[in-house]
Amino acid sequence: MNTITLAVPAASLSPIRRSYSYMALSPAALFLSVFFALPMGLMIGISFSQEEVGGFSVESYRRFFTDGLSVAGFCRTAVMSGLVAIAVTVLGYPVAYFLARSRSRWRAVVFALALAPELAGVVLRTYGWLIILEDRGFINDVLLDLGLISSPLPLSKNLFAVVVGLTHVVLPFGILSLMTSIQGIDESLERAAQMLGASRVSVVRHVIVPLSVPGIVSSLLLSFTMAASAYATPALLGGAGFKVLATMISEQVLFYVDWPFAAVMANALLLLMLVISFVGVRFEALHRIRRSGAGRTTA
Amino acid sequence: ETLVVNSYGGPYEEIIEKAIIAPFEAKFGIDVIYDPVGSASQDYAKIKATGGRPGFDVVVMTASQSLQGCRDGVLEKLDVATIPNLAKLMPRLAAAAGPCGAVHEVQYMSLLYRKDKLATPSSWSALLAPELKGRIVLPTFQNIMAIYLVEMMSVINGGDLVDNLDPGFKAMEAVARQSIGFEQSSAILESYIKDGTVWAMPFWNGRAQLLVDAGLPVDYIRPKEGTIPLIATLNVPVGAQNKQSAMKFIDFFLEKTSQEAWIGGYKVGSARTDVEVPEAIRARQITSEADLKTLLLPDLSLVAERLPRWAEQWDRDVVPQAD
Amino acid sequence: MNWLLSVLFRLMLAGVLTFITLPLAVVIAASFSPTSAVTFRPWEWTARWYGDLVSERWLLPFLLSVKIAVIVSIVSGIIGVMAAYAVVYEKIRFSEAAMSVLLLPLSVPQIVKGVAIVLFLSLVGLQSFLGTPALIAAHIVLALPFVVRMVATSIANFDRNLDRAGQILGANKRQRVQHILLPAIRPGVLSGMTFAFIISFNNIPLSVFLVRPGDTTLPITVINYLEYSLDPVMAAVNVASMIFILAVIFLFEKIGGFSVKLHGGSK
Amino acid sequence: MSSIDIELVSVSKSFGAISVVKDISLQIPQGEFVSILGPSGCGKTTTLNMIAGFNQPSFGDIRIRGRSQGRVPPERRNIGLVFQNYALFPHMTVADNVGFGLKMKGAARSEIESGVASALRSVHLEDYGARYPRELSGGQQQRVALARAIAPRPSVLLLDEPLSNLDLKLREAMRLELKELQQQLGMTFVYVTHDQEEAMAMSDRIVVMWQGAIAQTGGPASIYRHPASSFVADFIGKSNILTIEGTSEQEATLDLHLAGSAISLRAKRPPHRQQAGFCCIRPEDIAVLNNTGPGGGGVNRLSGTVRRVINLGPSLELAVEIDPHVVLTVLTRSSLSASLPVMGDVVALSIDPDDIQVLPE
Amino acid sequence: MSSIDIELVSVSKSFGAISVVKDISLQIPQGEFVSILGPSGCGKTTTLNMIAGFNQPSFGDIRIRGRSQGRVPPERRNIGLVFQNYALFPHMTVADNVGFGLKMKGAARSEIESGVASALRSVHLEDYGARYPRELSGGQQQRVALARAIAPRPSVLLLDEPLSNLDLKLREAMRLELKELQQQLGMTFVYVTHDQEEAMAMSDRIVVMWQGAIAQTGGPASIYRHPASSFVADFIGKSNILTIEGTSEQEATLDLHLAGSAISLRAKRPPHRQQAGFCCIRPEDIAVLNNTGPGGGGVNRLSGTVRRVINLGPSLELAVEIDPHVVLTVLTRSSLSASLPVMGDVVALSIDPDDIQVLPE
Ligand SMILES: Nc1ncnc2c1ncn2[C@@H]1O[C@H](COP(=O)(O)OP(=O)(O)OP(=O)(O)O)[C@@H](O)[C@H]1O
Ligand SMILES: Nc1ncnc2c1ncn2[C@@H]1O[C@H](COP(=O)(O)OP(=O)(O)OP(=O)(O)O)[C@@H](O)[C@H]1O
Ligand SMILES: [Mg+2]
Ligand SMILES: [Mg+2]
Repeated sequence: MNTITLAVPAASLSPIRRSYSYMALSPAALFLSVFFALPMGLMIGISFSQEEVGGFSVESYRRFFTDGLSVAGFCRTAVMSGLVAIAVTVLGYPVAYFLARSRSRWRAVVFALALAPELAGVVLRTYGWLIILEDRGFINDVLLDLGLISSPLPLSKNLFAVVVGLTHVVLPFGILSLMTSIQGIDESLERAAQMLGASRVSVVRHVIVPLSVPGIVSSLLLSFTMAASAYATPALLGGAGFKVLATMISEQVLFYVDWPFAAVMANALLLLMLVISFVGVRFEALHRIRRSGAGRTTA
Repeated sequence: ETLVVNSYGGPYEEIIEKAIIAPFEAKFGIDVIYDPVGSASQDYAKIKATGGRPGFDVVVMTASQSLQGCRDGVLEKLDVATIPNLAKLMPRLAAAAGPCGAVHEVQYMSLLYRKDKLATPSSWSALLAPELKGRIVLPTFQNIMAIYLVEMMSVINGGDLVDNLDPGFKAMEAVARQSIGFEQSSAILESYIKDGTVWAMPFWNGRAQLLVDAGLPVDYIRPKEGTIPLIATLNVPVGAQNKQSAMKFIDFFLEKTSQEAWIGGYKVGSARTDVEVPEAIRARQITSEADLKTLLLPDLSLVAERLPRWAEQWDRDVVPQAD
Repeated sequence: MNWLLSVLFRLMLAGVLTFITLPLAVVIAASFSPTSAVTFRPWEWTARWYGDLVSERWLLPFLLSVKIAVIVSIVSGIIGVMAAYAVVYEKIRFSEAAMSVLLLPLSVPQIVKGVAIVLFLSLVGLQSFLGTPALIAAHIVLALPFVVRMVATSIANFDRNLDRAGQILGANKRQRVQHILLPAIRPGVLSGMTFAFIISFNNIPLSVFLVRPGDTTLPITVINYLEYSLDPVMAAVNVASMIFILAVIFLFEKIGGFSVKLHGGSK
Repeated sequence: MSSIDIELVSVSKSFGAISVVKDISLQIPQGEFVSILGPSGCGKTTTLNMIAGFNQPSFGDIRIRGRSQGRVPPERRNIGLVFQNYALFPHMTVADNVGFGLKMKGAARSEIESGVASALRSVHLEDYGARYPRELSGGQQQRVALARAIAPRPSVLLLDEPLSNLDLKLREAMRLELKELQQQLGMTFVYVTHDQEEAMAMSDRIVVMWQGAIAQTGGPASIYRHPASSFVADFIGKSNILTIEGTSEQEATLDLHLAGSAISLRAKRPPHRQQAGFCCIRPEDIAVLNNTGPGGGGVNRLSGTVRRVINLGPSLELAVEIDPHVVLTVLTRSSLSASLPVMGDVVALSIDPDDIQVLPE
Repeated sequence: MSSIDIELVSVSKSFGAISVVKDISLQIPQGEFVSILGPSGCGKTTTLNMIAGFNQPSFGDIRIRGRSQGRVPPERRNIGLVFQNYALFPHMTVADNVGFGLKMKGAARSEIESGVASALRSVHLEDYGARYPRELSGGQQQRVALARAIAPRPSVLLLDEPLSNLDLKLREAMRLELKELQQQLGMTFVYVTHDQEEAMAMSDRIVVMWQGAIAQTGGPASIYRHPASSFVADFIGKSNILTIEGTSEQEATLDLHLAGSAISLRAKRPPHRQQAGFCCIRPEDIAVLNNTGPGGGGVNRLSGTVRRVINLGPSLELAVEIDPHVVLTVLTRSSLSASLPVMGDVVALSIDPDDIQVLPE
């Protein structure tokens, strides 16, 4: 009773509380194991088989690294997804900001508009873009009619078209994660910055953006991963000359029926994303630690 | 009793309901559930992934999948004992589909053209005509039509169907230079010719006929060098739940009267030589041994095996030619 | 200078919104197209394609899609919130790695996921699970990363002082989560659930492998139709279902779902 | 000193149906130190927010340096503001917080550094530049907020209870610093505080607000000594407000009859001729006589029983019951030397007639 | 009153390398009203947080009702806390905020309602139950925070500067309310404040903290009148701290020689026999004599020039220069009647020897 006990450090405070939090994680973990991890494990297993021969083989991996096309597709995927992630975040930010801060009656309308594209199927939307971007499409028609150009601009069947199409597909997701994050920022901080002479642009740059890093990371991660695994849009808008991993994978699955090779490409994609998302999450966590100091929270 | 039949949607669905399914149900008292989900290759992927138990009993695919499925052991081998009508099929066509597929329909790759813009062509070489510069569209390699076109070009230019395709690829480079690009979906391909952006392209004749019937200013030919058929098959996954009924259904589909109804409705060819169809249809479809002679039948298992290599060649040599 | 900025901002906003709506406008215009080709000729129109929609062929898949999407958004909402809570709020060990893993399902092309799930279920003899139950499960896996990510963002913004206030007022962990954390992160949860709904409702690539014959979802019905005919009925189907869901979301937003009323509270 | 820096012209503000500021007019000349005093919730912060531009008045106009500010956004009004709730940037260090204004002005690095150092020095936090706001105590955060506002040296500075979380010692030091800064740079200060001593000590002029309106404006001494209403008398400092039932006029004085009791007090005759309603006596103006013996002329001599004693440190606060209806609060020196009154003591009090302030009804 | 409610045993706390609380030991009996006073950043909030359980001490032990609290989470310590930064739930109305604690206890609806109503009444916000915190002024928010903490009537209540944003009038009213509540319910209060008057007026005992350690503990009067160190003397109330260079002892008195000047002061001889280092004279203990004529016996008579006059309302604060090295702060009554000293006046001062407190070095 009279001995002075050394205080227990908070981290190891209560094992019971910890086990609660693992319990909270378990339904998701279970779901993901059964419907994602195990099936994907199977795919990884398949990637090391060679159907004709059976047994263990790294032939598909050898092919991936040597055929030239696969690695090119991999790089194309990374570049395309990176561009989409940036485009989505940059274009989405003003809309998200408006949605998070505006009290105008247009807010609900803008909100609905921002979500609207998600509600129309991807395929149909992509046709919409085709009609707009094609050589004989809406934009080229108008420009040709106005005499501004003499031959159609190459707007479709290339990286540009795919990035446009995917940006359109992913934008609402970016907007929503940015909006959620911006809403969490205390408005009086903006006011404080304004009082110190910061223009709107500076307020955004020095206050809103740094404080919405979780949202920005979310937006970049979601956009990157969605873009990289998207199939329909690159297939329709990219044309025969622009193949990314996702389209190549589905060709392997459906057309060539070479599943080991498809699995290898899928694994490559998975690895890319794992690295990217770990970097993103890690960056965000570092940022949070820096922001919140050594753990004490006031004001 | 029920039977689940997987096939295609769209007009196909309407016609098969009327021409085949309704009479079948009436005759056998079996309820047919029609499942229009998936393309042939998606269906095959599903069959393969489920180890032959995809949930449907009969599926419409093509000879390529039939061969593959047999090899992979996920499709039931069909047997004249349970499907007597198999014996009535043209042997060469039946053989092309292997033991697991029942050929219920034959189409061929035709040359579709705008008859208001072009004089009737007669050869595949017409695709190289100067007036067609920028007026043709080509299928992507994931549309089997692409490799068939290469093979035809190869045959015309001194190569052959599977062993030496280099002349074909060479010729395709020139064709690609004429084209405005590549499309995978038949629906999009046909939209180009509908609105007059392109004047000619290779196209399955069944769908080409539908366009003609729709009154568009288009027509199609079976070029003088011959062409390669699209052999559609009925298959039964090994794990099908209602195999009995499935066999009955296939036999019924291959029945003379059924084949006549189907040919008349969907405007395609048949592997039966004894069908009686209107002259207008007979003139354009494959319905006889004589017609069969105009068809070239590459070994589909060899094609499947070499496809990845050819794909690389196509991507390397042909695709960049279209700008 | 300043009005310039605000005009610029509005222009930007308008630009992005135009970008978002442009292809939709095309689709909408096409849905009124009098010809059976999907074209952009807004000056001629007809509503006849909408008439074609009122048939079992479209209604049944629509209802199934709605049913699945509702279940998916609720279930993934619940387990996603739980997971985000464990990872971000409780900061369990290896939480960063756990977070990355939770996001992983996003990164696999759906066709691979589809084949893999079917393969797996067949391998362990669960074919009977294929069809709607598997569809729901697979959609949940697909939607989970979105929910987790959105909720995680919200929790990162949560003011932990409020939690302390709850604690000192005698609220145990469950009560604090229920009365303080959840209301505070509601916008993020709703956003995540909305996306779960949409993702499920629009999914094609996964569903193709998992639907049970005779029980298809709307997008699958659409894509099958589309394979054969690119006619304005498609556009009409899309526009109609879009309007339906938009109405639901609009209602949600009006009721106060996504807007936070949380500012100026604590010092 | 002559040109008007800030002018409120009939400004009103409502939030929905709640009317929060009611028809306020005020002119603040350049270089003046104006304090706004008023009870919690009377509209002080709202008024500052309107001057700063965060709220638009529902009616009326706000002019800064003669220009109407209807469409001028806060960042272009060139005024500083210390927020009641600090609003420090959580993602910046203390130094970055304080340097933010200078940086926005495009100041050179060295200039920012020296500005930050001097601002931190004046709030006694020179060693805290590298910390994040979360690592500071409440009072330290408040001082950072203050340093941040003064670092860019705006010509007009609005301060919303900037010293409320500081201890007396520090508060006094900061008052001096602020006052010095203000005078050195000729800045205009609008200072919201709930601490009347602070307002008295620092301001050129005090504005007393009540329920959204201005109750009185004037110099510190005049507000204290000549409150315009019983509200102001009661609110500013401690005071005994007594209701008057009737008066009888003398030559230079006035006899006040207190309501509900037989007591009369003699007061100096007020200059104006309004009906007397109340009188106000400051607790420190009531003398406690050590012995009940004669002295002081006998005017306004009262005696009563001590009912409560509160030791405030420098002084004692007594509640002395004169009569069941009249309890006076009396402030008297506490001292080690004298014997202090305790509960139940009977004490004699005297009030100088000059110290009785007569107020209209 | 006898059982110990809260006990700190050699408690220390560091954040990383920064040591914030240093070896504090304290016992608080049940029903006591203890105030913690100390300069900004001295560790008051940190100490409360440790008692509440939000921070774990780096060393030492905290016991509540005799039980060590090492592993007890805050919600199970059964104590209340008013947060310095309010921490109101933004998504709940004022009524829901206030009722939260009762709801968590599983109180019946009617009980919650009446509890909320009475808590809101005691903070003078009875009409604000339906508002959201963001619709309140700073002071109103602070009062809601207070109401929220008292509504569940915890047996121990920690208050972290709960009245800092209120005006004097309201603060006084709240003090009475709090004190009454505390006494009625026999609650134990640990009250952090920077307002020494408040601490004096309310507390049974005052703990003065300095740089993380306890500088002095004692009753209000004793702390004010018998500071244990020059820090406490300086911090509590205003005071003149003068350095002593030498002393000469008399019978019952002590003559102090002030450093750097020729002045000596006579003081009462302190009971203890330590080396005198400083003396402390409260400004209000220095009398300003109206005329320089004789009177008061002549002990400790000084004369000097008025260098600064600050009118604090009830009193004037003068800085009187006795000698280039000795400037005394003097507090004198301000009154309407007397003529007030102005800058430059020469005044005579006298200090009662009993009022001079001698402090060790
Ligand atoms: N997380 C932290 N990291 C480092 N130092 C900290 C941290 N939290 C508090 N401190 C320091 O600890 C000291 C004590 O802080 P505390 O909040 O207890 O002060 P306080 O006495 O409540 O002051 P105030 O009256 O200003 O609120 C301060 O100097 C503060 O800067
Ligand atoms: N958004 C709002 N909606 C409704 N009423 C509001 C709103 N904001 C403030 N009020 C009310 O307006 C009144 C004035 O608020 P204000 O913040 O100006 O008070 P204040 O004088 O600064 O008080 P304090 O000294 O407590 O900070 C208060 O009664 C408050 O409840
Ligand atoms: Mg205020
Ligand atoms: Mg504190």
